[in-house]
Formats: sequence, C-alpha cells, structure tokens
Amino acid sequence: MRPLAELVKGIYKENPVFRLALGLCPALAVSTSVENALGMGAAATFVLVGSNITVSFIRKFVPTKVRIPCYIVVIASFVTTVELVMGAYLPELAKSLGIFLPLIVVNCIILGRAEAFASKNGVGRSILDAVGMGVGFTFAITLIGAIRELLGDGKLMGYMVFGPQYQPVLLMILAPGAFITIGLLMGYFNILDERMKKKTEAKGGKG
Amino acid sequence: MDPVVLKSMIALTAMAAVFGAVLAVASRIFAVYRDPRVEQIVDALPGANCGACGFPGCQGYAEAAVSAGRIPATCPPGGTEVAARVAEILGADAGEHTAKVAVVHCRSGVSTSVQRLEYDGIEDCRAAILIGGNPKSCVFGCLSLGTCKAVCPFDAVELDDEGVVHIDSVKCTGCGNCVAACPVNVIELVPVDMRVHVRCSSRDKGKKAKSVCDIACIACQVCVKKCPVDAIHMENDLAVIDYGKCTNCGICAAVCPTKAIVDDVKTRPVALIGSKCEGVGECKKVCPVKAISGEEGERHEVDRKKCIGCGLCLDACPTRAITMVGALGLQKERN
Amino acid sequence: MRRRALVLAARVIQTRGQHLGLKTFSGGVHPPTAKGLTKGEAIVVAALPERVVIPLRQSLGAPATPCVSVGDDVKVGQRIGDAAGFVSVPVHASIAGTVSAVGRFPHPVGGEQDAVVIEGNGSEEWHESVRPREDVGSLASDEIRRIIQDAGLAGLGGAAFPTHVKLSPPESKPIDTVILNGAECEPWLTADHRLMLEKPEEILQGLSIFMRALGCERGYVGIEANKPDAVQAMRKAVPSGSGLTIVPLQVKYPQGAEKQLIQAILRRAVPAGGLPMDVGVVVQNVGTALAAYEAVHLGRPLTRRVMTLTGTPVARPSNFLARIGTLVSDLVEQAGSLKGDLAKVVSGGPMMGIAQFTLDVPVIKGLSGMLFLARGEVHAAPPDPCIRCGHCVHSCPMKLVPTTIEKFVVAEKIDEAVRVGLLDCIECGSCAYVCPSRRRLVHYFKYGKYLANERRKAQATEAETKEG
Amino acid sequence: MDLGQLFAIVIGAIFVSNFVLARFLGLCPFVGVSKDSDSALGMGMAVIFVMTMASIVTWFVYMYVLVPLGIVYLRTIAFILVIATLVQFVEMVIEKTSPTLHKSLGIYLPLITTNCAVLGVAVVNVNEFMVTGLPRATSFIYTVVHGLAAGLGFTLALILMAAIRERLELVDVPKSMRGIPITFVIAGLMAIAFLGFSGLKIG
Amino acid sequence: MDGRLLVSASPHIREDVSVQKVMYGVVIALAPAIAGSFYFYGSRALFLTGLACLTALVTEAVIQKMRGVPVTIRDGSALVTGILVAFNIPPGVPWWIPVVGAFFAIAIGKQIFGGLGYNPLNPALLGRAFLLASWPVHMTTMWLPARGGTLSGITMRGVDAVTQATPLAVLRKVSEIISDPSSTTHQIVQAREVLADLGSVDSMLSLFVGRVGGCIGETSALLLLIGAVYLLYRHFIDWRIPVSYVGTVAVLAWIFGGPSGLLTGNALYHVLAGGLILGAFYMATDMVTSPGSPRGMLIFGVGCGVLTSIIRTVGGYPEGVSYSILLMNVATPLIDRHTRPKKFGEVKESG
Amino acid sequence: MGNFLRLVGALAFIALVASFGLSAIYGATHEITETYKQAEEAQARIEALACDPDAFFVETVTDSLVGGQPFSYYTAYASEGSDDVLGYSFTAYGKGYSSTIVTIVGVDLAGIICGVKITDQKETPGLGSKIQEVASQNTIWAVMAGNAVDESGVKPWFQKQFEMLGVDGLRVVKSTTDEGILAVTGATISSDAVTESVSEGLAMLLSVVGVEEGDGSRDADGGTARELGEGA
Ligand SMILES: Cc1cc2nc3c(=O)[nH]c(=O)nc-3n(C[C@H](O)[C@H](O)[C@H](O)COP(=O)(O)O)c2cc1C
Ligand SMILES: Cc1cc2nc3c(=O)[nH]c(=O)nc-3n(C[C@H](O)[C@H](O)[C@H](O)COP(=O)(O)O)c2cc1C
Ligand SMILES: Cc1cc2nc3c(=O)[nH]c(=O)nc-3n(C[C@H](O)[C@H](O)[C@H](O)COP(=O)(O)O)c2cc1C
Ligand SMILES: Cc1cc2nc3c(=O)[nH]c(=O)nc-3n(C[C@H](O)[C@H](O)[C@H](O)CO)c2cc1C
Ligand code: SF4
Ligand code: SF4
Ligand code: SF4
Ligand code: SF4
Ligand code: FES
Repeated sequence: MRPLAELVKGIYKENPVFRLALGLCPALAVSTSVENALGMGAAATFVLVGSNITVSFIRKFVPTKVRIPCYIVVIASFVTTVELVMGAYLPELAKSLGIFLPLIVVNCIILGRAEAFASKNGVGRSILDAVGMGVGFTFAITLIGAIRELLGDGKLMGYMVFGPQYQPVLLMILAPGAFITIGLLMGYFNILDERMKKKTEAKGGKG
Repeated sequence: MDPVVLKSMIALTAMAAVFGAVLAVASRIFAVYRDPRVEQIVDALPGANCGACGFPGCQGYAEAAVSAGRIPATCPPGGTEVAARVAEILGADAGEHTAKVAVVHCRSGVSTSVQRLEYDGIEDCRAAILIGGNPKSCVFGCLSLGTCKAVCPFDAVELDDEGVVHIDSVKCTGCGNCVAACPVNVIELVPVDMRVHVRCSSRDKGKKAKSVCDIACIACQVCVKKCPVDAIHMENDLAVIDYGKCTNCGICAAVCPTKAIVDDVKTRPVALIGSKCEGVGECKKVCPVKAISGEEGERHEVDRKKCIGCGLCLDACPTRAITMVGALGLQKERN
Repeated sequence: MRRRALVLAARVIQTRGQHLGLKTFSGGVHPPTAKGLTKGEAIVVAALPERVVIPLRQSLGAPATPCVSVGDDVKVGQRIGDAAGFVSVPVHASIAGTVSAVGRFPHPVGGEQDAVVIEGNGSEEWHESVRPREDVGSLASDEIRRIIQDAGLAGLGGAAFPTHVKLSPPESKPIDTVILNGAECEPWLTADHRLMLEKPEEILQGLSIFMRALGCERGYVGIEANKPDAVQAMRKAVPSGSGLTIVPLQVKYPQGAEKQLIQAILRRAVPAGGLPMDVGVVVQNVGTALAAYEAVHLGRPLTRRVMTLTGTPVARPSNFLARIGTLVSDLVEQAGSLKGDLAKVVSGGPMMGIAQFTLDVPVIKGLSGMLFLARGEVHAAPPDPCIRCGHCVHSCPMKLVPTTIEKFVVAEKIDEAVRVGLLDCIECGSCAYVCPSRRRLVHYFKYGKYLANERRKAQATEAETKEG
Repeated sequence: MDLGQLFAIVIGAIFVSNFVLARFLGLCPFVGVSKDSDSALGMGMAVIFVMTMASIVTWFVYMYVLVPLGIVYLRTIAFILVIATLVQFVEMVIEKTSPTLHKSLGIYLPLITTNCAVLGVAVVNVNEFMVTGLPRATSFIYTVVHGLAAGLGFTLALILMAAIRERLELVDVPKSMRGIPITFVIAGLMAIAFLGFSGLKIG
Repeated sequence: MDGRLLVSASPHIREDVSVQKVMYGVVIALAPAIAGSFYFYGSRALFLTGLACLTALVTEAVIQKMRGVPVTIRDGSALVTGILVAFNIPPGVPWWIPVVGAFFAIAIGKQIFGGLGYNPLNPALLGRAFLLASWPVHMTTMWLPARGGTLSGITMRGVDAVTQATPLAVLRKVSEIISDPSSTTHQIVQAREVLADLGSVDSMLSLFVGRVGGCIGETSALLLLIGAVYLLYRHFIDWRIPVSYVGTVAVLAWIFGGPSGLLTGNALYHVLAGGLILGAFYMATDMVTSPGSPRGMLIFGVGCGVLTSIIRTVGGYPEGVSYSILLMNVATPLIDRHTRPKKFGEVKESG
Repeated sequence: MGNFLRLVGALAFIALVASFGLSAIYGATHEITETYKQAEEAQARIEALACDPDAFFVETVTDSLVGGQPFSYYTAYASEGSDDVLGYSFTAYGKGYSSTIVTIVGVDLAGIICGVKITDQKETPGLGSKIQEVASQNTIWAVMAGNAVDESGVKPWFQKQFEMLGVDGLRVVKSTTDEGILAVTGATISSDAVTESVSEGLAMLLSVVGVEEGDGSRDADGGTARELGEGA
C-alpha cells in the first residue's frame, strides 16, 4: 500500500470509529463539544503514535502469551507520561482534558492497532498507520462533537450559533443523544457508500 | 537514586514478574493445541461463507481440510487459484478443476409465454410450485419468481422486466446454489468457455410447446442436422448440446427457427480467403450458411455479412488459404 | 341501528352462548359456516361421465402402479392400478369402457400426475370380482384389513391416508377407541352432513367394522352442533347397547382436525409430533366408514364418493355422488354452469383447500368438495407487516406462535422455525384467517416444511456418503 | 458499612448509572457481542467475573502496594497490568474448558482487557471507596460489590440488546441501518428508557 | 369462466379485519378523551393534538418516500402515535413541542427500524421521553388548570401553591415533607391537611372525570375507560396487560405508598392520578412492543406496575408510567423468548 | 523452563523500563505540579474572597469531617503578620454526577459568601460542567466577523449566583422565576452537589468560628406553600 493511502485510509475507508467500531467509548463520552473532541483526538493520536512505534520495535521479542500485557504496559506508560508532563507544563490544558486522559489507556483503537498492525509491520508503516488512525479518530469524534454541541447546546466551539432564543435539545448532550448520533452517522455513511458503489458501477458498465 | 524511582521500579517489575509467571504457568496447564493451518486456510479462502462447498462456511471448510489432510471439496468461488493455495498449506495436490458457470435453459418472459393463472403468494419459485402456482403454462419453464437471484451469494443473477433470468458469467463463480434451488431444474453448470446454449427446457411435443411459448424448442431437429460436430441430439423432444463436443460455432443458433438456441459469442471472427486459393470449392460445400461463393478454379469469396465464423472452411480447405480474423480467443482455440 | 345491535347480540349468543357446555378444544376460529347453500340439497348421483381421468396417486404413500394398458377394456370396480407397497392403495375403474391413455394430467392437489383415462361405453356393469359378502360376521381382523386395502380405501376426510394402515397399529400401541369424524368444520362443505342424514345405518356399520378390525369396544361419532338433524339421525340409527356414542360438538373451526377432535371428545392430548394411536385412538371420516361398509358388506371397491359442489357463482350448488375420475368441469355443467365473476376455484373447503387454475381436474378419493368463489369473496390485498397483534397465537389450535414461525421461515432460519414448532403446524389456516395484516402464514409454513424436508434429505445423503 | 448503602451501590451500578447506557463504558464489546443471546450471556458472565476479580485484585494492589510505597501515580499502569493478566488467564481457561463459548466470544475476550468498563470500574472504585477514608473492611466490601454490580449492569444491557437484535434480525430494517448503526440507535433508545432511573433515591 | 383464476395458499377466506380497522378502532376509543381534552383545556389542546398528528403523518410519508417504499399513512398507526404523543404533553407548551416530539417518535422511534411492526420501543412514549429529557422545564411546568377544577385537583384554600402542581407532584411533595425529619411542625400539619383533602370524595371525583391538571389526554379516567371498554370488546387489546399493570400499582401503592407506614396508601388515588389509565390501556397494550403470550403479558404488566411504583415513590420523577413502559418494552423480546406457550401435546419444556 | 523465563523476563523487563522512565518523569514533574496546584489554590482563595493579592491565609484544621474530608478553613489576614481578619475561606467537596466537585468558598465576617470558585470537577461535559461555564454572549457569526465582545472578565454565571448569599439562601431552583441558585440546565445533580457542599461547609465554618449569622437569607420563611409549588 502506498504511504499516502496508508495515511488516509483511517479517515474514511477504515475509519476506526465509523467502520471498525473501535474506540467507541471516548468517541461518545467526550464528544459533547468540538473543543473536547479535538483535545481528546490530539492526545489519543500522540499515544497511538508512541505505542505503535514502541510495539513495532519490540514485537519480535515479546512472547505471544504475554503479548497483551506487554503492549498494554507500553500504552499505559505513554498515557501516564502524557498525564504527568501535561500536568506540569500545560496545567490548563490538562484540566480541560480532565478525565479523558486516563481513558485513553482503554481506548481499544490503541491496543487494537498495536495488535492488528504494529505487531505485524515495520516502524515506518506503523507510524503512518498510527497517524492515519489518529486523524480518523479525531475526525470522527469532532464530527460527532459538532453535531451534539450544535443541537444540544446551540453552540460551536463554545460560541452560540442559533442565537439566545434557541432551546437546546438537551438529550443530545446526554447518553442517548450520543448513541443516536453515532448510529445515524454510521447509517448515513452506509448510504454514501452505496451511492458511490453504484456510481462506480455505472461508470464501469458504460466504459 | 531517588527512593520513588527505586520503589516504582521494584514494585512494577515485581508485579510484572508475578503476573508473567502466572500466565506462563497457566499457559502450560490450559494449553490447547490449535492447528495454525486452519487460520491460514481461512485467510486463503474467499470468505464468502456461501456454503457452496458443503461445509458450514469457510471456517468449517478449513477445519475439514486440516482434519482430512487434503482438499475436502472444491471451493467453487475460489476456483483453482484458491485450491492451489490451500493445497500448498496442506502440502497436498490441488488436482484438476475446470471453472464452470451457470446457464439458464429457459428464457421465456411475460410477452413470449402464455400465463395460465394469477399467482398470489410468496415471491419464490419453490413456494409457488408447492401450491401448484406455476404462473406459466409451460410446466418445464422458469417461473420468473427469482429464487435463483435470492440464493446467489455473488449477485450474478438478474431478472429483467420481462422476467427472463440472466446470469452474469463474469460474476458467477459456479457455486451451484442456484442450480440446487431452482425447482424446475432449468439451471445447469456448464464449462465457462461454452457460449452456445439451448435456452429452453420444454419436453412437450412441438405443437404444444409452441402453443404455450413463442421461443420454445419445437423439436424440428434442424440443429441436429446442421451441427458439424454432432454435438446436438434430441432428448424427449428437446435439443440438448453435448458440451464435450460443442465448438461454439453457433450454427445451431443461426438455424433455429424459434431462436430457442442462443449464441452468446459477442463478436465472431470472419473467414478471409487469401490469394493462395485455388478454387477447390471444399469451403463452399461445408459452409453451413452459404456464405462462400465463387467459380471453381477461381478465388472464392466470403460474404462477411453471412459468415458466422464457424471456421469449418478453415479445416476443409486443402490449400490452407483461409484465415479467420477478429475474436482472437476463439481463433486460437480452433488451432 | 337497533337491528344491527340485535343481530350483533344474536351472533354473540350464537357463537358464545349457544354451545356452552358442548365439548371443544382451545383456540380455533369462527368463520361463517356458509353451509346454507347445500345443506338442504339431497345427494344426487352425478350423470355417468363419458370419460374419466383416474390419477394413480390418490392417497398418501406410494402411488399405484398401472396394471392396464391403452386399449384394454375395463368394467366398474376393476383394478387398474396395484398398490405399490404397504402404505399404498390400489385404484379401480369407476366406469366401464376402454383405457384410452396413461399419462400426466392436472391433479386437484396441484401439478400434474400420472393417470389412467377411460372412455366410457355407457354401461355401468360391475366387474366380476365385485360380490356382496355373506360371511361378514366371521371375518378376522386381518381379513378385514386386506379387504379394505384391496378396495382401495384411503381416508375421505381430506388427507387420503390409506385406511388399512391406520387399522394396523403396532402391538405396542393398543387402540381402545375409534372416532368417526362427522364434524365437517370446513365452511361450505355439506357432503358428510348429507351422508349422515341419508346413510346413518351404513356409516355405523362401517364404524363397527373399524372397531372389529382394531378389537376395541368404544366408538364415537363427533358432529358439530350446527347439524342437529344429523345428530338426531345418527342417534336414531345407533343400535341399543352397542357402545356407540354420538357427540355433538361446539361449532368451531377446526373442530374436525383429529387431534382437536380427540381432545374435545376424550380429553386426551395427542403428544406433539405423535399420532392418534399414541393415545389409543383411530379417527376416520364418516365417508370412509361408509366406504368400509360398502367394501366389506357389498364387496365394492372405492369408485365413487360424495362431494359438495358449491359457491355463489354456481347456479345450482349440489351434493353429488360422483365417480372417481369425473372431471369437475362435467359436474359444473350438471350444476347449471357458472355465473358471475369467478375468481377462485378451490378443491376442498376454503380453509385448507387447494386453489385450482383449471376445471379439468378429476374427482379423487380425498376430494370432499369443489368451492367456487366470486371476486368479492376473496381478499387478495397484499400483506402488511405483522403488527404482533397476537390474534394468530390465540387462534392456533396447536398452541403455536405462528408469527414467530413465519418470521423464522422468512429469514430462512429453518432450524429455529422447527424448534418453535413448524412441524407441529397442521396448516389449518386459523392463524392466517384472523391475521389483520393478511400475512401469508400458511404458505410460509408449507414452504418452511418443504425447506426442512429438503434439508433433512440433504443431511441424510451427506451422512450416507460419509459412511460410504 | 451499612446495608442500605450497599443496596444503593448495587442499584446505582445496575440501573441508575449503568456502565454501558449511562457511563459509556465497554461499548465495543457491547455492540460486538450482542448479536445473539447465547454469546451475550457468555460474554456477560465473563465480564462479571473479570470485573469482580479486577475489583478485588486492584483493591489489594492499591491498598498494599501503591499507597504504602507512595507511588499512586502508577495506578493506571498497575491496574491495567492486573486486568490484562486476569483477562488472558480467563481466556486460557475458557478456551480449554468450553471451546464453543470461546468460539462465540471470539476476538472479544482479549478485548475485555481494553474494555474500558473493567478499568473504569477499578478507577471508580478508587475514587469512590478508596480515597474517601472509609474503614478498610467496608471499602473492600463496597469495592467488590460495586465490581459485581457493574458487571451485572453490563450483562443486563447486553442481554436485553441481544434479545432485541435477534428480533430485529427477522424484520426488514432499512439496509443502511442494519448491524451496528441500528444497534447504536437501540442503545440510544434504551438509554432514554434508563433515564427513568435517574434520580432514584435509594439507601 | 373468463380471465385467469387466482392461485394462492389456503386459507381462501379471511376474517374481515385489517391493520387499518384496528388502528382506527384505537382512534375511535381515544375520541372521548380528545373531546374531553377540548372541554377541559380548550382549543389549545385540540390544536396541539392536531399538530402532533399532522407531524406524525407527514414524517411517516416523507421518510417512506425517501426510502422508496409504499406510503402507508392510511393505515392509521401514525395517527395513533400522533394522538398519543400529544396526549402525553402538558397543554401549556409552545407549539413546537408536539411537532418535535411526534417527529422523533415516528422518525427515530419507528421508521428507522423499517416502519410499522418492527419498532422495539413504543414510539409515542419515546417521543415523550425525548421531550422530557430535552426540555424538562417545558414538560414539567407548563400545566393548565382544567375547566371547572384546579390544577392539583384539591380545593383547599390557603395553599395557593398547590395550584401550581399536578396531583402526583402534590402527593409526592407532601409525602416528602411528612417523612423529612427536618420539616417544621407547621409544614407537617399543613401537609397532612393537604393529604386528607387529596383523599376526599370530591378530589377523587375530580380525578375520575378529569377535572385536574396533567398531560392533555391523561387526566380523565372516565373517558379513557369508555374507550378501553370498546377496545376490549373488539378484541383489539387483551385484558391481561392493563389489569395486571393497574392491579400491581394499586397493590403496591396501598402497601408502600402511604405517608404513615405500610398498608396506608391510597390505592385509588394512585390509579386515577397521572397517566396510569392512559398508559395501561392504550400504550402498554401496543402489541408491537409488548409480549404476545398470555404469560408474557402478565409479566409485562406486573413489571410495568412495579417500575411505575418505584419511580413514583423513590424515583427522580413524580410520574413513572412512560419510563416503566419503555423499560418493559426493552425487556419484551427477552420475555417473549422465555414465555413461548406450550405447544399442543407438548409434554416437557423443549428448548 | 526456558520458555517460562522468557515469558516472565519479557514482561518484567518491559515493566522495568516503563517504571524507570515513568518514575524519572514523575520525579521531574511532580514538584512542578504540586507547586502549581498550591499556587492555584491560593489564587482561588483570593479570588473567592475578592481581596487583596497580598492577603495572608492561615489554615486551621478541625476534627470534624465534612463530605468525607476533614474540615479545615483558612483565615485571611490583610497581610502577613497583620491582625486584620478579612474573612474566611474553606474548601467544599460535593459528590456530583460523576466526580467530586471541589469548590473554594470565600466568606466575609458576617458569614455571607463573597464568592465561590470551583477548582476541580469532572462532570459531564456540556451538562454538569456548566457549573464552571462562562456564558458567552458572542455568537459564532460575530466571532467570525471579528466583532466579538471581550468576555475575559466575565465570571462563570453559576458560581456568581452564590455571591451575597447566606446559609439560608442556598437552595437550588429550576426556574428563573424562583429565587435561589438556578440549576444548570436540566442537570440538578451537579448544582445540588455544589450548593449542598457549600451550604454544609458554611454551616460548619460558622459553628467553628462563631461569627454571628447575618441576615443573608433573602427568604427566611420559605414556607410550605412555596415548597409545595415546585417540581411537578
Ligand atoms: C407417516 C404417517 C404414518 C401414519 N401412521 C398412522 C398409524 O400408524 N396409525 C394411524 O392411526 N394413523 C396413522 N397416520 C395417519 C394420521 O394419523 C392422520 O390420520 C393422517 O395423516 C391424516 O390426517 P389429517 O386428515 O388430519 O391430516 C399416519 C400418518 C402419517 C403421515
Ligand atoms: C384443520 C383440519 C380440519 C379437518 N377437518 C375435518 C373435518 O371436518 N372432517 C373430517 O372428516 N376430517 C377433517 N380433517 C381430517 C382429520 O384430521 C382426519 O384426518 C380425518 O378425520 C381422518 O379420517 P380419514 O382418514 O377417514 O379421512 C381435518 C384435518 C385438519 C388438519
Ligand atoms: C451520560 C450522563 C451524564 C450526566 N451528567 C450529569 C452531570 O454532569 N451533572 C448532573 O447534574 N447530571 C448529570 N446527568 C444526570 C441527568 O442530567 C439528570 O437527569 C439530571 O441531572 C436530573 O435533573 P432533574 O433533577 O432536573 O431532573 C447525566 C446523565 C447522563 C445520562
Ligand atoms: C391497542 C393499540 C395501542 C397502541 N399504542 C400505541 C402507543 O402507545 N404508541 C404508539 O406510538 N403507537 C401505538 N399504537 C399504534 C401502533 O401500534 C404503533 O404505531 C406501532 O408501534 C408502530 O410500529 C397502538 C395501536 C394499538 C392497536
Ligand atoms: S429459480 Fe428457476 S424457476 Fe425460479 S426464476 Fe430462477 S431459473 Fe426461473
Ligand atoms: S449464478 Fe448460480 S452458480 Fe453462479 S454464482 Fe450465482 S448461485 Fe452460484
Ligand atoms: S395475526 Fe398476523 S399481524 Fe397478528 S401477530 Fe399474527 S401474523 Fe402478526
Ligand atoms: S395453520 Fe398452523 S400455525 Fe396456523 S393456526 Fe393452524 S396449526 Fe396453528
Ligand atoms: S473504547 Fe470502550 S470498549 Fe472500546
């Protein structure tokens, strides 16, 4: 696969959230606003890249039986690093990310990619994969965040969009809103897919 | 060293060692042997889980293959390529496997066949047969309710507006699901390179057959007489092509009065008589469609409009003056 | 308005109140009985047909093998097809004449089947083998069974199961009761009703024959309470001290289904997947009993039967005594042809009968009637999605959950469907009758059973090849 | 310790703040293994077991290792190590003892490790019962009960979802919504129903 | 005989019922309550109901058009949903509340699953729950007093505040005050007075005829029961769910619902106040979302009753009918799975 | 046995490296973090009391527990060594929806709240977290057009409500027409948590330092009537 393709596959074709259905918990829990989503996306991407590199390095030495514990220790180390460093040098940011930081440990994308990709591929490709997946994850939760913030709070990035008269749909901020939003988005992507397939088929048929 | 560092390192390393030990012991006690080849085979299979091989899905096939130590059945969608890969994994011989595709021996549609009743029930040929609900008067023909389409895992079957079933020979993998499902048995798996088919299954006598369907085989035997390689014969008032003999020449299709025989060759080659021609006239004699003209001793000519590219003249010409042009594939086969 | 209310109240009383205390089963439905058209019509002997088409498959089990060939002359009652095994019955000529063809012809249970065609010569001469029997009282049960098989008896109640098979239970299943089924719960049909009115003694004789063949003491005749005259006629015919009982039953469909009939009369539940003989019972149709009487006492094989030809498009709805093989189109002529807008022709009753696309089908042993329905009487609107109203569940006499079974069949999850009772369904049609969404429940059940059968066959062959 | 409090913990973890429907934890296995009831039950049992065990073990690790040594900052890594080992252990046992169960749980057993619900329960335990100065025994019992109840809540949601999805298998859901999308919508609607429990005053 | 004969599977006759008849049956049954809402709350009630119905029908039609399936708004199910959404909102809300609620009910509650018969949860109740979660202030404060009565159903003077709450909310507040040890004696005395007034024949009568505040269609037990009798008579609903539901609530209210210990609750008050009658007879009975077997129905009804009682007594809301039914809807497939009736002649439980 | 050692060794080695790295980072960062935390707390105390940045705080630890934490309070003096008591400050811990909400409260000598500052909460973003939100009046359109109003000085609206309230005024209400602390939209759990913890802490403080109760309550006699009216 070409490097570029490796990089962009995470955005649509193999989007971790919409396609692979991984990393759902933070995608829903943290997508209450665009700001949170972006923060979470950035942090997750950092951990993803770090752990993918490390796992790719050590993959040859780790026996299968303790593979998962080893990987998870690696991941947890990166997360803790982010936590500690951010707490010291970027305290404001750390605060606004709050609980999302430790949550990254259990974001299944990270272990999933470590297992499915980094443990089978070289460092270079693992980095590309990690960045691609990270961007895809960020894109997904930002999209969900935008929809939920817009409807549930009438705002985007903390600024009002519809004006003060708007009666926000509180449900969108609550758990059900998150579930329904992601469900509908996935359905919508399926429709898009179908359409694209039809188009290419029609083209292929004519040509 | 900072005590925290030391404490951290000791604590975490000790924990890791303990847990590692637990896992190591457990992996000994609860060891399960897993044949790695099963996974390899599953990876090699197409993953359609169509069940055409007769096993419950690809996993079942793989397990059967490993436990038998050989290829347990062909995987029709996978074809030879997959068979070779599976064999490689198993270390066994792939064996011969000729690709087949499905063809429907009936192409009656709403406007070509007589309807005898109004069916109101499940849209499924088998279900209709169960309650005596074949809507067409020809009891041998396709019901046009699309069971074959429903069971095809590869989307290879289409019904047109007339209700005629078409199988896309590119998409069809020869899995045979449709063959098994069709209650009137009008679908058959044929070698993939066969292009001329009797698209009728009526075993009625000519008059009756014609009375219920415009495009039925009326058992007139013209095709039998015209086939240069003796590949057609009549069985119960129905023309049947022997695919072992058929050369795709298309003569039968050209002569069939009801167009019950269909020629699927898209472009046929045309015979061309070169300057070597000495006017022997053998070609003229064998040409089934009278496309060759010319005086004896003179260079003969082919009427390109009439020529069906059957290539009979090619073999008949003693001076080897004839070549076929166009449709390379067919030409090569002939030689 | 008041009239409507009165009518409504009357209906409620009729369906709920009138039969309080009468025996029945739980579940079931109340379709309009529509028997008025023919219940007053005495049985008429149908005109001698010029030609009969006698299918070789007229019973469950193996079809008969033809024993005549084209050109042979035959007489009434002469055997033209031999039984092909134990679960099979012979067929006999129903008119005298010449065999003109042996080939495939439309069959009232659908599709085309092998049949013997006889061109009549106008006579009604019985074959030599047909002789009344004097020694009836001394026949052993084996002999009775043989006579019955040779006479070609298959159940006249509809399923056409070979009668002698039912009379041959295995040692392990002693039979203590024979029930004659005179319920005739199918709307429109009145053949059994007329038979019970006109031939009560003979029917009861037939019942005694069955009881003798099975060596049991108890005999019942179950009759739906909407035929009080039949109940009376049959009661009158019961010889005193004979151990026979006439039981009036609640008017409810499918009162005549054997498991429900047994449940109603004896309070015994035939186990799921089991047969009546599992609870010591054999059920026979009243027509079968009459045929048994004729076979044993008069030596006549089964060559004719009583059937109802009815429906609003029929000019003169009638109960015919028709020869087996008579084409329905011939009978229609005798009933004064058809009028109005015909939409559907059904062999049998409206609840379980089979729709026909042609009238050129013959009368067969199991054909209890031919029903003609006009455009307005059939509901051909396409089905709606199931709304889970549960009406089907409440109406199912087998206590199944039709909607679930249907959904499994639609999804082709046949194993699941079987698990929830697909194979226990008796296809009575109660569920589909009440379904507000007009789901094609019965069609799916038939289809599902077919798929289950296919699968069983496939598995069997697979097992075989594995062994081999 | 008081029984009312214990009861409140149980009800809270199962209904009021159900891990799946209200706290967004453990969603990946929730959508992955809810296709049919049997594997849902199996997965549920596995999760109950792992959560309870994880609660117990993490309590010991926290109380007797991390706190005395003053290295609480390592708790995430220590906890996840415990959990990962535990899960792998359970997987080995199940594979040996019930291959069918193992087959149906497939890739989700290892995913329990990253099932945030398991780490989640450990973290919640710390926040609610360990740093709050409860007596040791009480804190231990609360922790264990909470782990068990959280697992039960997860299993409840999983089994309900599986039964609904089995029913939906048989009907004509629009093609684009089939599978995971509709599962999320149902989860949303279930979450709406579970809002009915919010504000329950118990204990 | 001209024209081809029709061939289909048996049975060849059908009972004269249809989905449409069932649904319009429900509409007829709801008609008295609609009329009642007009009488009690004026034309605004009719206006909101109409809006909800219109939205429901339009939403259904538009989505079906978009999906390219036949438009089936004539079958009446969307109409029923529309009416029931409106019946579940306070009469004083702005116009967009019923519109959004009905839209959510049909679009997310029903059509997303493929339409009629496929939805696992009750669409109308989802609509209400959605509204309640999204606009709690609108949904819990915008009551109107009923014509000829007060909002709370009690007429006590001097306690003007009670006119701002619905009967169940009043009951709840009063119980809270009585059981709260920090209440002043004055408060408790007053609360007891209110409680006594709640149980008086007068206020019970108000509750029964619907002369109290509440959601548009839920207040008049009398009018709802008239329709329910019709539904029962036509066999459109089964008695098991409503009877077991109402019965359970009554028993639990009597046992636990009292202000002064066990067995002192006013069962009748709990049955008549709030949306229990509407829920039990018209919404818990929605056959699409409730179990089909007799045993399942009883379990469903009792479950609804228990949940309703829990939410009413210790929950976060004064009223629990809609959430209870939704919760039991969620459990319905599970109940169905385990309460399949025994087949005829089935001896042992198989599977 | 070799395999066994490999398993244990690999995991232990990774743990060793990880713990080494992490403890190094921890050593390098935790002091900074702690210092920052203390500074932030001090800053918050000053903000809550709205007093001079020079104010000097003295901590008093009591035996009683409030909200599961030992209750301690600070007395603010005008400057180090001064006897001039400006007021008191304490930290309230309230159990919110998904976290413990930490609030620093400034109280004047009359027992009236000068201000509160929520320093730590992990409530649901967009819902419970609105207790810290600054209600921006700027629309996104205005921001994009570049004519947004500067709102850096605006205090979080929820916290602002506490100013000038005494013990009795601390009551959560849902509607703007009622008097009290207006709950953040639709979420009363977080609002309740803050309000209750502040109220409890204030009561405790008052009982400890013995300030006379002021007339902070705007509605001393709430009465049944009002109570009955709310929350249908
Ligand atoms: C395979 C098979 C075997 C049967 N064996 C017996 C039998 O031994 N004894 C008996 O009384 N009936 C037997 N029956 C007949 C059934 O009980 C039943 O009468 C027959 O299928 C027709 O039933 P119906 O008209 O209610 O559909 C058998 C039926 C079938 C299909
Ligand atoms: C739904 C249903 C309804 C039936 N109704 C009758 C009926 O009304 N009269 C009848 O004789 N047989 C009826 N049968 C057939 C009986 O079950 C049984 O097969 C028959 O009485 C056996 O007698 P036979 O073998 O003599 O036909 C019905 C079967 C089914 C499944
Ligand atoms: C996922 C989720 C997150 C929630 N987060 C908060 C929260 O942060 N703060 C809060 O007060 N309530 C939170 N809630 C609880 C609901 O909003 C709850 O219904 C509401 O607080 C009760 O408000 P009421 O008393 O006005 O009905 C949350 C609920 C859910 C499902
Ligand atoms: C007795 C009965 C009760 C019904 N109750 C409801 C209801 O509570 N909510 C609703 O949206 N639809 C109700 N319907 C209409 C219909 O069943 C509903 O729209 C389906 O759930 C949609 O699939 C009811 C219909 C009937 C016949
Ligand atoms: S299954 Fe057979 S009968 Fe049916 S449509 Fe296909 S070819 Fe025709
Ligand atoms: S057309 Fe028939 S044989 Fe070909 S792939 Fe489809 S089902 Fe298989
Ligand atoms: S009667 Fe029809 S609509 Fe009702 S549950 Fe049965 S199948 Fe469904
Ligand atoms: S047809 Fe089958 S499922 Fe339907 S009512 Fe009759 S026995 Fe029951
Ligand atoms: S992110 Fe929570 S389980 Fe996958």
